[in-house]
Amino acid sequence: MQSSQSTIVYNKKIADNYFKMRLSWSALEVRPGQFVMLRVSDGLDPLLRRPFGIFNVICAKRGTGFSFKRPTGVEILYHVVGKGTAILSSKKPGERINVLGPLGNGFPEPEDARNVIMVAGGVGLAPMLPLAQRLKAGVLLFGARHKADTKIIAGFSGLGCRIRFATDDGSRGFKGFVTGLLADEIKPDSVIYACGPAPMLKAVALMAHRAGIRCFVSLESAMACGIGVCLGCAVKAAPLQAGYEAGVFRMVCSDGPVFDSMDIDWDTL
Amino acid sequence: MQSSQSTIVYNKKIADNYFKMRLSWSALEVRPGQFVMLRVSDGLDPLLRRPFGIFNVICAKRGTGFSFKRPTGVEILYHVVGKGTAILSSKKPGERINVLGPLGNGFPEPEDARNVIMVAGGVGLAPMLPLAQRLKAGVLLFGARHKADTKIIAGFSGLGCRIRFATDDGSRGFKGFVTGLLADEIKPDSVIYACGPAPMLKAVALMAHRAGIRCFVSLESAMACGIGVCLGCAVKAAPLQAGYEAGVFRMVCSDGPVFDSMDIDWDTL
Amino acid sequence: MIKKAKPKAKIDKKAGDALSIEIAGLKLRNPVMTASGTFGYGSEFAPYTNLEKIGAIIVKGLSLMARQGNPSPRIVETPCGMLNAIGLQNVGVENFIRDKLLFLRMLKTPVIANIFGETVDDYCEAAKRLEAAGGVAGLEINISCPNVKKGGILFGTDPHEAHKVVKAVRDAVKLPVITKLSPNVTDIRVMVMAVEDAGTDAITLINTIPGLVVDVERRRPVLANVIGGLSGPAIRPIAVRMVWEAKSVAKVPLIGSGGIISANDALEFILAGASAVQVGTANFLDPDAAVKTAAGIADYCKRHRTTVKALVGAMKTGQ
Amino acid sequence: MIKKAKPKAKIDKKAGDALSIEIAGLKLRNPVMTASGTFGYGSEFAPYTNLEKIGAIIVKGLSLMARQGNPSPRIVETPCGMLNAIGLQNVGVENFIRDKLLFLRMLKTPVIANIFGETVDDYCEAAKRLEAAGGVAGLEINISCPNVKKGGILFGTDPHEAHKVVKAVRDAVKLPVITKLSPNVTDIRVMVMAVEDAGTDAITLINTIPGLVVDVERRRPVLANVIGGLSGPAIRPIAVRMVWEAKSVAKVPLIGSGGIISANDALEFILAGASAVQVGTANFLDPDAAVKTAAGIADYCKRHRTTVKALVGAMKTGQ
Ligand SMILES: Cc1cc2nc3c(=O)[nH]c(=O)nc-3n(C[C@H](O)[C@H](O)[C@H](O)COP(=O)(O)OP(=O)(O)OC[C@H]3O[C@@H](n4cnc5c(N)ncnc54)[C@H](O)[C@@H]3O)c2cc1C
Ligand SMILES: Cc1cc2nc3c(=O)[nH]c(=O)nc-3n(C[C@H](O)[C@H](O)[C@H](O)COP(=O)(O)OP(=O)(O)OC[C@H]3O[C@@H](n4cnc5c(N)ncnc54)[C@H](O)[C@@H]3O)c2cc1C
Ligand SMILES: Cc1cc2nc3c(=O)[nH]c(=O)nc-3n(C[C@H](O)[C@H](O)[C@H](O)COP(=O)(O)O)c2cc1C
Ligand SMILES: Cc1cc2nc3c(=O)[nH]c(=O)nc-3n(C[C@H](O)[C@H](O)[C@H](O)COP(=O)(O)O)c2cc1C
Ligand code: FES
Ligand code: FES
Repeated sequence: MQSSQSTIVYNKKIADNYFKMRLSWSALEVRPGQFVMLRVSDGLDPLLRRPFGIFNVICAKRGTGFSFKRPTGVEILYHVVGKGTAILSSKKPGERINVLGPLGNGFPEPEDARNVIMVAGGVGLAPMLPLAQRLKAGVLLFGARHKADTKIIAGFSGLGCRIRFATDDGSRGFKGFVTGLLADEIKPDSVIYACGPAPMLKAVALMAHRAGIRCFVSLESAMACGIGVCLGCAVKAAPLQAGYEAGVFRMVCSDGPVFDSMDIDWDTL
Repeated sequence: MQSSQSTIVYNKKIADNYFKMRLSWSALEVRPGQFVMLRVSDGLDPLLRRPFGIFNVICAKRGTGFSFKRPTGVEILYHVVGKGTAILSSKKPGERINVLGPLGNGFPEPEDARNVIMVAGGVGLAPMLPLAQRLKAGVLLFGARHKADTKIIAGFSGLGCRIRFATDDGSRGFKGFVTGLLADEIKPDSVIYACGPAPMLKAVALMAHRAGIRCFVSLESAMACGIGVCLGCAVKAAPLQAGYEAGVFRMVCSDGPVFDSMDIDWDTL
Repeated sequence: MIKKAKPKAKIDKKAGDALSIEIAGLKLRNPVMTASGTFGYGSEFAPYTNLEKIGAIIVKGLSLMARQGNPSPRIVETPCGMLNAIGLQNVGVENFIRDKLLFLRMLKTPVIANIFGETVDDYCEAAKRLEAAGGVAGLEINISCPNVKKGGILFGTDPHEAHKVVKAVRDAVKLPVITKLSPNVTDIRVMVMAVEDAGTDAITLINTIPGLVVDVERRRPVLANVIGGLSGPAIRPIAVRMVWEAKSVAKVPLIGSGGIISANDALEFILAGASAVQVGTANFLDPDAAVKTAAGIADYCKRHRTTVKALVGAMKTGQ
Repeated sequence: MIKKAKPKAKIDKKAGDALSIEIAGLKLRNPVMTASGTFGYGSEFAPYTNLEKIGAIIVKGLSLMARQGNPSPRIVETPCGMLNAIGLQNVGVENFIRDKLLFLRMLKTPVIANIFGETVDDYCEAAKRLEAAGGVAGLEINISCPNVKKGGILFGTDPHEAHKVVKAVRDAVKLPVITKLSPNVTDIRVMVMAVEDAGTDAITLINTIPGLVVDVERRRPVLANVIGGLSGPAIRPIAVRMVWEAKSVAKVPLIGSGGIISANDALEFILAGASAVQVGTANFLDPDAAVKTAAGIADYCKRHRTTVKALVGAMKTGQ
């Protein structure tokens, strides 16, 4: 947990509007599902840091257990959607970027990795890689707009988890939403880990609820500080669950970004 | 006179904090002493364009006469003093920059080039190169802080004008202000063309006045528009001279940047 | 006006009528005007943009007599903005009519004269002479310039003073009268109601916000005038908020001004309640900014199958 | 306070006394405070900065009862700034005393509690409980938060309301009382005189400026609360100007706030008349911003052989 100047090792385009950036970076420990906040420009416009999930952790020795120890580098997978990510995509190796993190709670460790169903939509794939690397089992259901976007899956192969695709136009795998794949994967003791657009997470949470299985979602929200002080990234908690007070706001950056789907008031998302 | 996207051909460091940038650029005609305004960043910070004298004009054929016709490129010589010039110095060949210009009046053509004394202080050297290229005669008195800064003179050699140096520390040429060289150059029919810091111009103007010779100075001022509409770059005109009304403000960008030294109210600079 | 309106009407047909809007009896081909003091007297921009594609040109603020303005430095850059303390330098109404109006009359684009004074009579006299000269489609009364110590600021922050000057000008001329308000008040709605009651045909908001930049090394203000008016993208959220507040009470059309750089920015003002907008500081970054902004609004209207008229105040609040 | 002041004094000796300044009876090792709502309850920044090198820590605004705040979205970025409409979410005075104060008491850095309420009694009750708890060096009364529809805004824009609440709190406690003003007024000097007359020991200015950002595609405000408070470098020239205006009438020390990112920015406020400054939004860009700002001021003082005390209001105007 620190704010430090990092150096860009590479910044590659890996699909239309999708980039992968590696930064030299040191930290004590990183858990799958945590994120960093990058200062995309030293200038004052854009002013705020931008949050990005930790896509890959570079460690001297792979290590064991659920978390990654003493990384020497970090990778992010990002989608160019606006001003900040556009500036990021123009950065060259050797340039310096300030990194704040690792931040957030990350995914809880499952009892049995084989029961895990990972559900990712678009760039929501990012936090799933460290998770898959740790689990070395389970299934990943990945939804994208079309075939071209599924290129970003490279890196998941050979990790020991099955991968199934869903694309809006059916250009790769199932034609339709990724939730269309979820139904026949759910077993009584399945556990879902999901990251993607809010509507997708909502649908996944509902299916998990109906099936009576646990579901953890990684949420997004506009952020200013990333460390729980500006109170800008609030999401409303569901009526009393897991000890949360009803209607109270939770902070995506410090209470999350990963939440038990039962703890979220989905009507407000 | 236009606003156009140009491409950086090169952007070289030629001395400590001094850079030379070449841009692909087309215009109808450029007079020595004119300038351009560059948008150093597409973002909103820094917001305003930055003015830079035209240091060199790339023309298919050198042509004759006092002005340069149909250039295909332009060079600027800039000193890194703040945010905008720092951003400029980080630009790479191939990057695009918006150029507004050529702007301003430029230097008037002298009756006899051999009578011309060019006086430049620091980066005030920039507008003197096109002038020297056109005059192919006269003398250039160049003042700088120390020897290292005089490297930016490269490009003036072989143009047919004598060059004399003055440095604050005497590390090259005369030790002291460039005005120290001026006294023994002034002849009854000399004409001075000067560009540099305001205090230098003030001193030069005073000497010219005492000697009863004409002196043209290229002034600087903070600018927003560069085309005479924001009225931000005002300098006060001297009591009635050359048909100017006393005390009226002149605009450096559109009435200048070159003024007859007699037309300026030097007490306000 | 009628004589002018006809050819414009034709252009509207061609461009499709999605952009045209009528304000204070002025038929505009599109809702993008150029803000006073940032577009000179129009002719300066002829080499850089197509003046016939601008909704309306508002010229540099004019006073009865020529003014020399403030000493330098007059401008300084700020984060995403700039301060100016020009001191309302201008050639004066008579010189404007003699030297500048000829060129402007040749344009089909309506020309609006921005006027100011230090007394109510100054305002009225300037207004009358401009109307008499002909070729001016409307007047914008600047009661809000924060740069000049005397005059301006008082009219702009006191509802009674504002009412007085606007009513006097309204009674003195037949031309459409637009009142430009100062943001430097506790409640903009009070000012809106005051100038409406005085008979203004439209309201422009906002003018610049008073600001100060200190040269820390010299321990002096950067501007010779100490205080300057803040403009540019930095003030846009404040300006959009004030248009929205004004809209809640305004009966006359509003014209939004403050930090507009792009069509998206202009649409923020329109959705918040402005019938037209003004591009100011952006003209310095790109002399073609106003035309590009209008083109961007046209794209938006096409994409959303709508018109500017339909978008005015169309922002929905509440769940 | 005495107990606290001693060790600080030592630190001042070491760092050289150039930076130390006393405000409202509070001895500060340097003039750089952290602005309320941008520094949490202090502990969140412990991993990122040295809390002992900050002049004073002002905690998130506290109300008598815990508040849930506004729905999301609560923040949006603007050119060189941001809007926030947090709705003053906070744990409430009691939870603050129970859960947060323990950590803060261990610091040598003075802790200032920022308080607000919807009635004068709310303010007073909160103030009394915080004083009784001990470990709080002073109070900052927020009469200026523009985010909450009820409360706040009224106190901050009406001199009589402001006078009422400040006087009541002043009479209710012995702790130093700082009043934080809203910029959303026609003449800040009127507010300064009002709260001074009510007995405030110091004045912070400015709080955020109300702003609005429209999501043009969705034709809705970006913020659920529609309006938010503008902060960041965009507002700095406005804030510095208001400090300068306030200085012309103020007898008590002023604390400058608004867009401070660097030592240079802080020095602008000090030269314009502020005895101390607050770093707010900058904490989000760099959690070490306050300490870096203080260090930069130290460099300036060394370079210019001067002290912060000597720089307060040292800006020269006129030729
Ligand atoms: C915890 C967390 C983890 C994230 N991880 C990743 C990641 O691994 N890869 C990735 O590409 N993106 C990720 N995002 C989203 C990413 O932060 C935004 O896309 C980015 O901040 C947009 O910045 P911009 O300047 O390019 O876009 P802006 O110009 O700021 O906005 C452009 C568009 O993006 C939307 N947007 C802006 N900020 C956010 C945000 N925080 N969340 C969602 N939409 C936003 C805006 O509403 C607008 O529509 C994450 C967000 C959060 C909160
Ligand atoms: C007509 C004209 C021609 C010029 N030609 C050249 C040239 O050929 N080469 C060159 O290096 N510079 C030239 N300048 C100066 C150049 O424009 C400024 O140095 C530049 O704008 C500084 O930008 P910045 O963002 O780096 O500095 P800023 O961060 O804006 O300011 C840094 C420092 O530079 C000073 N400064 C800012 N703007 C100006 C300005 N317009 N004039 C003088 N000082 C300024 C500021 O007061 C401050 O002290 C010219 C200026 C004018 C008006
Ligand atoms: C250099 C400059 C000069 C200005 N002169 C005038 C003026 O003479 N009269 C007036 O009413 N407004 C004047 N303004 C204010 C603008 O018309 C506009 O209302 C303000 O700048 C906000 O818009 P912007 O942020 O798009 O620039 C001036 C603004 C600038 C930057
Ligand atoms: C996210 C956020 C929350 C804030 N909360 C409070 C608050 O609770 N009480 C208060 O008096 N000011 C609050 N403020 C205002 C700041 O304390 C500060 O006065 C303002 O942001 C201007 O300073 P800046 O530009 O340095 O941020 C808040 C500001 C921000 C950005
Ligand atoms: S981003 Fe500031 S609290 Fe979450
Ligand atoms: S820079 Fe605008 S008038 Fe000269």
